[in-house]
Amino acid sequence: MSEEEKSPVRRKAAAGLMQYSPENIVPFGPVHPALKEPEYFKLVLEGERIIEVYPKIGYVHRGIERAAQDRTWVQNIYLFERICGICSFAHSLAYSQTVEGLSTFEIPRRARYIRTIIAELERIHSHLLWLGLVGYWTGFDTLFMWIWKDREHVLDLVESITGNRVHKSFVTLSGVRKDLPDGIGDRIRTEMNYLEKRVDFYKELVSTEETLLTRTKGVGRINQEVARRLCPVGPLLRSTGIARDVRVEDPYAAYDEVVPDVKSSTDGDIASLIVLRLEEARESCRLVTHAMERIPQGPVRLTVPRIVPAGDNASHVEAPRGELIYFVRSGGKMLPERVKMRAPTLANILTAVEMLKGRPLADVPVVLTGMDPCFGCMDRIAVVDVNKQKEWAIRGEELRQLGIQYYKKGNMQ
Amino acid sequence: MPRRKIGGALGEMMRTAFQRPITKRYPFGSPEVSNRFRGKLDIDPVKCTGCGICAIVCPSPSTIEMVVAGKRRVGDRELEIQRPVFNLFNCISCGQCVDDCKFGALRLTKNFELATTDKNTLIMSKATEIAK
Amino acid sequence: MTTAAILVEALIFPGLTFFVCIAFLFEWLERKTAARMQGRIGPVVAGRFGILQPVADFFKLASKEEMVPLYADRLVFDFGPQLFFAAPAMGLVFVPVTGPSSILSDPLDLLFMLFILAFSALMAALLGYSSAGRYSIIATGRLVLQYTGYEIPMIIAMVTPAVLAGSLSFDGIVAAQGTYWFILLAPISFACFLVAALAELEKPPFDIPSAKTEIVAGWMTEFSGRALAYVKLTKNLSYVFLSAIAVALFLGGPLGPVLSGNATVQSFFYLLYFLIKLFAVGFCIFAIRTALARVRIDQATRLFWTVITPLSLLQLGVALILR
Amino acid sequence: MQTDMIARIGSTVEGQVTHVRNSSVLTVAPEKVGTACKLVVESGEYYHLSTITGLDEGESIALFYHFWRGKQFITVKTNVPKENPRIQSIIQEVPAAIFYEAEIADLLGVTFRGNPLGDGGLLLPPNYPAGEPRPLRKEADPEKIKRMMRVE
Repeated sequence: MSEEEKSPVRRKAAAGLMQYSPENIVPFGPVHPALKEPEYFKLVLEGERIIEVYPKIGYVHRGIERAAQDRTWVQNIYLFERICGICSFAHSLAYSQTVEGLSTFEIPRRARYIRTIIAELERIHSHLLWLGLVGYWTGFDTLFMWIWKDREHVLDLVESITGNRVHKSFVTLSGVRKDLPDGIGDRIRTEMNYLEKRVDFYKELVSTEETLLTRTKGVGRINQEVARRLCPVGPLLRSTGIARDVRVEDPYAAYDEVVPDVKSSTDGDIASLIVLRLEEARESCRLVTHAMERIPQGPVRLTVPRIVPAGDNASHVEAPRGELIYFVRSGGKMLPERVKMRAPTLANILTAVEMLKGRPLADVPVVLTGMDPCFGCMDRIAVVDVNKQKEWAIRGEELRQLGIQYYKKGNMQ
Repeated sequence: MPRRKIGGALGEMMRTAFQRPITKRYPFGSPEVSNRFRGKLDIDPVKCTGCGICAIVCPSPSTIEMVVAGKRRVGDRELEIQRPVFNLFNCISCGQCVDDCKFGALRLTKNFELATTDKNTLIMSKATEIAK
Repeated sequence: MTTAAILVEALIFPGLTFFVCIAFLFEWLERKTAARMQGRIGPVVAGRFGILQPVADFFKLASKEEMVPLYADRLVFDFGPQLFFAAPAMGLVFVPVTGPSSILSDPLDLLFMLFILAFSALMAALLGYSSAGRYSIIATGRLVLQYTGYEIPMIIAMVTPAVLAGSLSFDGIVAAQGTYWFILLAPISFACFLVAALAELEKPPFDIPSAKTEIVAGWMTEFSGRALAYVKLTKNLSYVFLSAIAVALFLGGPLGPVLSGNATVQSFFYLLYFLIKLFAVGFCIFAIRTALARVRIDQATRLFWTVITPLSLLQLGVALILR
Repeated sequence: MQTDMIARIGSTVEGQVTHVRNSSVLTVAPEKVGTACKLVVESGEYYHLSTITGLDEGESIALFYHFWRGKQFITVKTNVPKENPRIQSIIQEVPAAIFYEAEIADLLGVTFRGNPLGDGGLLLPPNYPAGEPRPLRKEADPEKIKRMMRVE
């Protein structure tokens, strides 16, 4: 509790919590089977019903924005890529795009197509991953296993193009680092055909399976009014009927030539989110095949100076979870002056909290993760590269002592 | 509105049960990685000239350190020979050094089994040894 | 039969030890089958095809350090797991396995069986409540709520065969199924019983009291070491227990075409039929388990009260007429 | 059309409008930010608050409120003095700003009046040295802060 007394905000939050008796407060996280990443939600319950949610973010602060100021423009690509393990390409792409915007050169067309292909593959992989986890959260392990089985196809494809499954390290300022390998076209086509079939099957399954529908239909419903107020992004926004997609509204890479068909739904509940994401994954399969057919010949990167002209620039991409925005200020030197990024999850978390209020506890995992949270992305903001290990060592020791106390006392009674 | 039913997954479940499982029994059998896989870094000590570009471009701090590997006499002056030492426990396998090496001395192998109980086994100082 | 012989039968074969082995086998089968249906390979390390994995898990858990939470009720927390284990272990003695009659039989078997089922649920609730964790308390609330839902249809579904057979003992019910299995006369009761059994066993879609993504491990959250090993074993044993009840009540127990022979050969055949039926019922349960998602507690209770209970009552009415 | 709209908003709040690449920057005084943001989100088009960027410019701290629609960003820019970094929160006008403001409050030490999380304490570790400048300020010395936090 001493921790809470130190900080004014924590004190304030604690004061807010005071009005509820401690038995009613159920901790959800930072370590919890439903969350893949550390995040803490204090849920105030009334029986099974949630009446208030206090999110606490910041468990995976890595001080990346500050660290970026000490690295060169190119080194930062690899740094920002490591913000997220799922949408790593979106991060490096958005960053490169923002920096490229400050320069005058034209990115080669073939490179833009390759960027599109990888970005779409990543979207398929991310959406499938999420749907698999929906299966897990609703206790439908079979769906989870099947989908992750099929996701391997995408990951293998990505590995054979970029050299790695997760951290693709494929973008560079002015293009991509390597051309597509020979004979990948046929492989992409067969894999995409297979995936389209699978996605259709899953769509059929999730939209007819009674037990899954009872858990998701009408759960976590938000409307356009809430969406306008709280500014969510990505599928969460599109599920309310507002069909906004950076790929179409502000085309980047090759999206001006390979135009995606933006899907939206008007239900605004988790069931519609599932179907929406599956439709998007299918659309992405089509886009990949389409881009593969139209891909022009030519160079994939240019030789560019290591110094970026001075100026401010903001740019965004449609990451699988929604709009991902980067802001860069360059002083015309080897190192950036300030890089700012905002991950989609930070924009979505308020909406998720709104969706949770008044729902039963059983809906927490489904709703909270319905926005496809990626807390690693969200928390990157901040600080000094704190020596985390040291800090955690202290905290860990305290925790251990507390734990020993807690259990020992019980044993001695 | 599609029909709602219970147990829509049963058919596919039975089909899957008779297919080959996807699980790879990894430590047994050979691991499969693609040709472009970026694994452990390797250096060709003969090709390395010690220019130090790799140490400059590396995005991960203190992965590549330039050390003095020996002395060389050019005329009446004595020059230091510098060679990179790779602390591979810090390496993030991005391959930027491979891209930027003008002499083709670096490459990424397919070896990804880097787990070890002794961190020192991941320090690669091949280039310095040959310079001596 | 002498008391000693009964004791040996009850404790070793076909009693406790035998059923514990079956319980381990059930867990292995469940994991292996589910894995294959999901495209995985499941346990492979311990024993051939990983068949010893549940046993290994049990001993691993049993050898672990046991922790007791500060506010736990020590009496229930310490002795609860054993009592919990006793419930299905005792119940299994009354199920006929190697012949048309069980080790112990009584004209009022069925009532005792109902008591054991209720006792098992009560023990689970007590265990959850005694450990005084927040997740355990919520889970206990859910458990009891779910119990109020599935208990009545389960009782009605179990009474239907008794009505058809005109007997309250398992021996009598099994004997009455010489010509027709009661699953043919009371199919809806069988289905209702399976659904209620899913709820009793906390398997999806009714694994609400132990839903791991919501309340960690439900009422088992605070248990560790030997207590947890016992609790897990008990859940597997209950699985066998309920399947055995289903076999005895609806599938004719160990009855089947028996070749003439001496008593040993006959009992071997009875055992074989019993095991085939047992695994068939078990397989049904884990196929359903694998194919469905978890429902919410309010939805589950609504389902039991508005669908399953009326259906089982209907079947009971039909059974009364058929009789 | 959009240019007109920005010019109109600019004249209402006595701001200065510049156009750089894909974004129109509207520089206003700190007390007019709320009004400017309100005008942008209520301009009839659906503008969406993408994020708020805080930036140490030496004398002052610059705040960029990025609004996005279509191919355009509208950036409302303001500068708050470093000695007294206080500004009125915009969560009345745009509720979505709450976490973005909290982030800046933590990392740059700007206080947002009216935001429950507006004086920081959300992201920084609890043992962050109290007297030190916030981490993203120019004068912050990571090495020193690291040392101080290790002592604790």
